[in-house]
Amino acid sequence: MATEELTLNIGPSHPSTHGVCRLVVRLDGEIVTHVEPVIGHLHRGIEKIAENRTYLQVVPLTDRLDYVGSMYANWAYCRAVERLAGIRVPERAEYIRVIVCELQRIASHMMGIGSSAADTGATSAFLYAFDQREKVIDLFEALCGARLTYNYVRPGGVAFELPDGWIEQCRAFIEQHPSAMLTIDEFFFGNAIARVRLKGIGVLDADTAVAWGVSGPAARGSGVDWDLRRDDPYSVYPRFDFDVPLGSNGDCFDRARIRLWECIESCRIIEQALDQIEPGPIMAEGLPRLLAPRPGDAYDHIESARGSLGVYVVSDGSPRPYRMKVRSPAFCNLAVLPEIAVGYTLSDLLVILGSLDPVFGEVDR
Amino acid sequence: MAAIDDLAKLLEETPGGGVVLTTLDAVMNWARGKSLWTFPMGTACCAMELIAASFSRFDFDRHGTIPRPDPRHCDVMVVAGTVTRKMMPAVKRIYDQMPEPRWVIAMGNCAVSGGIFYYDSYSVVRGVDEFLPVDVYIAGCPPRPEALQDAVLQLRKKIAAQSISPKRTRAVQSDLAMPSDPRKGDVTATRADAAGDVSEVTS
Amino acid sequence: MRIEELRERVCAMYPDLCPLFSIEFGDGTIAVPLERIHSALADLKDMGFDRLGMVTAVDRGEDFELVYRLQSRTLRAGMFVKTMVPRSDPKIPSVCDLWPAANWQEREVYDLFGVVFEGHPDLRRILLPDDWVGHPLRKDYQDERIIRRPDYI
Amino acid sequence: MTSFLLGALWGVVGVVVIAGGAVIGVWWERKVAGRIQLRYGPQQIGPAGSLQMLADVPKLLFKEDVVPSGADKPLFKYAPLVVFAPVAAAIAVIPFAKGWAMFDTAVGVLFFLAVPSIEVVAILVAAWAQRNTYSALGGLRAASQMIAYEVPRALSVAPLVLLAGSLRPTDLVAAWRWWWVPLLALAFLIYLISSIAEMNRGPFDLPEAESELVAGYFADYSGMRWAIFMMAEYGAIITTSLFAAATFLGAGWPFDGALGVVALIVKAAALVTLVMWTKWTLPRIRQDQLLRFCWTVLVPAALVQLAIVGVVLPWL
Repeated sequence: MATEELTLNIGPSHPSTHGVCRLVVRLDGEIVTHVEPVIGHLHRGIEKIAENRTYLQVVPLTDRLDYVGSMYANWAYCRAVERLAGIRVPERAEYIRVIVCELQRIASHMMGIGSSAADTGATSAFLYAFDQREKVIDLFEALCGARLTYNYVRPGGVAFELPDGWIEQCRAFIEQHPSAMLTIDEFFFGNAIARVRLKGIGVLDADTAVAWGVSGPAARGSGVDWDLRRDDPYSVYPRFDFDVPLGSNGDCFDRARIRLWECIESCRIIEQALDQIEPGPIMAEGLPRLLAPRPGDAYDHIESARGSLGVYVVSDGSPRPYRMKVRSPAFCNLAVLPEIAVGYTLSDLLVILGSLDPVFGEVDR
Repeated sequence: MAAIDDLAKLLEETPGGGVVLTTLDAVMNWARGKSLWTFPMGTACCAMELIAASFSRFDFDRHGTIPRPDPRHCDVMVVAGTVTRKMMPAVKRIYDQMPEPRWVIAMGNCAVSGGIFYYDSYSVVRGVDEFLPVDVYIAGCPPRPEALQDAVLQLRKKIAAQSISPKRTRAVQSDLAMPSDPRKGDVTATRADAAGDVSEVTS
Repeated sequence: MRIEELRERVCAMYPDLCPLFSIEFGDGTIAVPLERIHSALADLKDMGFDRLGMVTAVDRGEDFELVYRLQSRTLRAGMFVKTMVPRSDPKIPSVCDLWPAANWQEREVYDLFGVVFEGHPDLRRILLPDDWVGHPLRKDYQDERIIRRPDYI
Repeated sequence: MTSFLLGALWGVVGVVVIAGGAVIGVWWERKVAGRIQLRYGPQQIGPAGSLQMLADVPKLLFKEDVVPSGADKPLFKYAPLVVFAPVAAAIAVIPFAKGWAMFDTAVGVLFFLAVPSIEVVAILVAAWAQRNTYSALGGLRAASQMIAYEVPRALSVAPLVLLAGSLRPTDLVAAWRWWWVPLLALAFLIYLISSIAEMNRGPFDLPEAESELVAGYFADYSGMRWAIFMMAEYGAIITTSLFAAATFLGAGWPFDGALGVVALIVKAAALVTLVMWTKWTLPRIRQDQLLRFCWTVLVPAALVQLAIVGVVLPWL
C-alpha cells in the first residue's frame, strides 16, 4: 500500500540519542526508509585548540573527547607523543596504564550495556550497570581525585603513584564484578522481551563493517576478529592471556552482549596485571619541562572501549603540536548507521543507535 | 499561566487579599521548591554526572527532583556540558518549550563560561547565560553530583523569595539582593549578537 | 608484518616511488603524487589494506598535505599514504568508491580544511553548521569570535 | 430527583477516590521503582516521602498552561477531561463488598469492559490536536494497541460470566468459590496482561515510550492537563486491579463486611504493585510484536480457557 512518508526529526536533545545527535528520519508507517545522522552539535574544535597548547596541556583536552572513557584518549595521545619524542615509559607505568584502561573499559561498557537496556525500556538494568560503573569511578577517584576527567596518563608515564590499599580495593572489585555481570546477563539479556527486541535487529555483516571502518565491539559483534590489544600489540598486552569475544550475527544483541563478555575478560587482564606489577618509577626520567619533539609526525592507536582510537600528532619542532587529529572510533562506527537502520522500525532505530554506543564528545571532537 | 496570573491580580486588588497572597506564596514556593523536575539538557561530559545524580548512589528522587524527558513537564533545565553554536538554537528552543515558572541551572564550567574551551575555540558558546537566564551556576569540570544537589538546594532558597505576583517578585528580589537572573528581560535581544559582544569585551 | 617487509612489497609494486617510501617513528609512509593517489590507494587496497583508518589533512602553508592511514588485518600492518594538494586549487579524487568509510572522513576534511573531494557522493559540511563561513582548521582561519589565549610560556 | 442526587454524590466520591488513589499511586510507584533500582525514592516530605504529592500537585496546578500555537485549541483543551471521565466512571460498577457497588446494574461487567474504552477516542483526539509528530505517532500506537487488546480482555472475563451465570458484578462476587482461582488462573493472567496493554503501562507503554517518542500522546501537555492524563493512567490501574481483585480473587474473601473491604483493597494494592513491578523490570516490546502477541497468543489462549470452562460447566 502506498502511503505518504513522514519526516521525523529526532534530537539533537532526545532521551535516547546518547548525547547531542540529530537524526532526520523518513518513516513509512513505523518503518524507517531513510535516516541521516546530523552530527557536530558538540564540535568544540579540540583539534584547533590543541594547536595553541603545549604538549602537556593537551592532555586535559583529550579527557573531554570520549568522556565516558577518558583514560583511553589520554593514553592514545600520550603514546603518539611518546613515539614522536622518543620517550621510553617505565614498566610500572605501563602496567598502571593497562589496569586503569581495562577498568575504564568496564566503566564505559557499563554505560554501553546500560543505555542499550534503557533504549529498550529496561531502565532498571541501566541502574544495575551504572552501580558497577560507580564502583570503578570510586577506584579512579582514589587514584587521581576526579570522577570523570582524569588527566592521569601523561606523556612519559602516569601522574600519580597508586595509593595505599588501592590494589586490594581493585582486587575486591574484580572479584565481585563477573558475578554482577552474570546477574545483568540473566536479568536483561536473558529476558524474553529483550531478546526479541535485540535479536536480528540492525544486522551489520562483517564485510560492511570492515569497509565502513567499524571497529571495536560493534565490529566484533559481526564476527570481525580484530582487536588491537592482540593483533597490533602495544604496551605490555602481549604478557597477558585473554580472549577476544566474538559475535556471529552482527545484530544488536551480539553487539551489546559482547561488551558484557569483554568486561569479564578485562577482569582477567587486570588480575594478571595486578599479579605482575612490580615497584619502580612511574614517570620516565630526564623529561624536559617543556616537550619539543623534533619535526615529524606520528600516529598511534589503542583499542578503546569503542574501537581503535588513534591519535595523529604532527610536530614542527616547537613546544606546541602543529596538528593533532583524533581518529575517533565512534565517528566511524556512527557513519554506518544509515546502512544498517533502514528497514527496521522507529523503535529499533534507537536501539541500533544505542548498540553502536557513540559518545558525541568523540564523534564531534 | 493565565489562571494563576488572574488569581494573583485578583488577590492584589481585593482588600486583605495580600494576606492570602502571602500565604499562597509560601505554600507555592514550598511546593515548587520541593518538586523541582529537571530537564536533563546533557550535552557533554557533565551529562554523565547528571545521569549519576538521579541513579542509585545519589538518588535525587529523595528530594523530589526527578528527570523528565519532556520539557513541557519540567521546572528546571540543567544545562550540563558545552553548548556550541550549532547546539544553541536547540537549547534555546527547548527552554522556550518549558512552561513558566522555569529555572535554569548551568552545570559545569562549560555551561558557566565555556570552561576549558573558552580560549581558541571557534564554535563554543561561552556560557549559556549568553542566551538563557541562568539561576544557579555550578563550577567544576565536571561538578560532582553533590554539587548539583547543592544547586537544587540553592535554587530552593531562591524560589522561596519569589511570589506568584510578578510585582511582588520584583520587590522581594530587590530587597533581598538575591543573585537574580541577569538578562531575563532581553533574552531575544542577546541571543543573536551576544557571542560577538563578549569576545569584543574580553579580548 | 615488519615495516621493512612492507617496504619491499610496496617497492616491488611501485619501483619509481620506492625512494618516496620512508620509515619514521616506526611507521611506513609513502608519498604519492596527487595524480596517482587514487590508483595507488586502489592498488594498496588490493594488496590487503582493507581498512581505511582515517583521512586527514595538515596545513603546510602552500599546500595541504592529505594523510591516509591504512590498516590491514591480513598483513597485520599499518601505513600512511600522503600527498600534497595545492592550496590554490584544493581538489583531490575521492576514495569513497574504495572504502565507504571515507565518506564521513572526507566530509570532515572538506568541512575543516576546504579540500574538495571529486566524486564524493554527498560532499557537505558535517561538523559545522551549513551556513558557516571558512574552514577553521586552516592556519590562516580568521574568526572574530575566537579569544586568543594569553601566552604563558 | 433523589436518585439523581445520589448519582451525583457517587460521581463525586468516585472521582475523589480515583484522584486520591492516583496521588497515592504515583508516590507508591516512585517507591516501588526506587526499591527495584537500588535507591530510596521520595524521602523528604512526610513519612517515607508519602506526602511528596502535596508538593507535586500544587506545583503542577499552577504551572503555565501551554497551548501550542498550531494545536486545535478546543480539542486540545478538553481531551484530558474525556480521558479521565470514563476511568472514573468505571469505578461505579466495582463490587466493593458482597452485594454492594455504587451502581449495581445487571450489565455491570459489560459496562466495565466498554466504558473505559472510550479513552481511546480521547487519546487519539489529544494526540491529533497537538499537531506534533511524536504525539501523533503515540496516538496511533495507542489506538491500535487499545483496540486490539479489548478482545482478549473481554474474552478473559467471559469464563467468569459463564461460571456465575450473570453479568452483574455483585453476582460474580456472590457466586465466587475458591476453586475458581486455579480454574481461571489462565484467564486471570490474560486479563492482567491485556489490561496492562489496555492502560499503556510498561512493558506495553509504547504510546508514551520515553526512549522513542519522548512522552508520546501527551508530549505537548503541561501542568494540570498533563496531570489529568497521569491521573487517568493511575486511575485505570486502580480500577483494573480492584475489578480483578473483586471478581477473580473473590473480593473480601475470607472476610465479610468492613474487614472484607480492607481485604479487597489489600488484594488490589498487591495487584497494583505487581503492575508497577512489571513495568520497572521488563524492557519494552515493539509495536508489531505487541499486536502479534495479542492475536496469536492471547486470543487463542483466552478461547482455550473459555472452552475449558465450557466443558467443565455441566459437571459443576
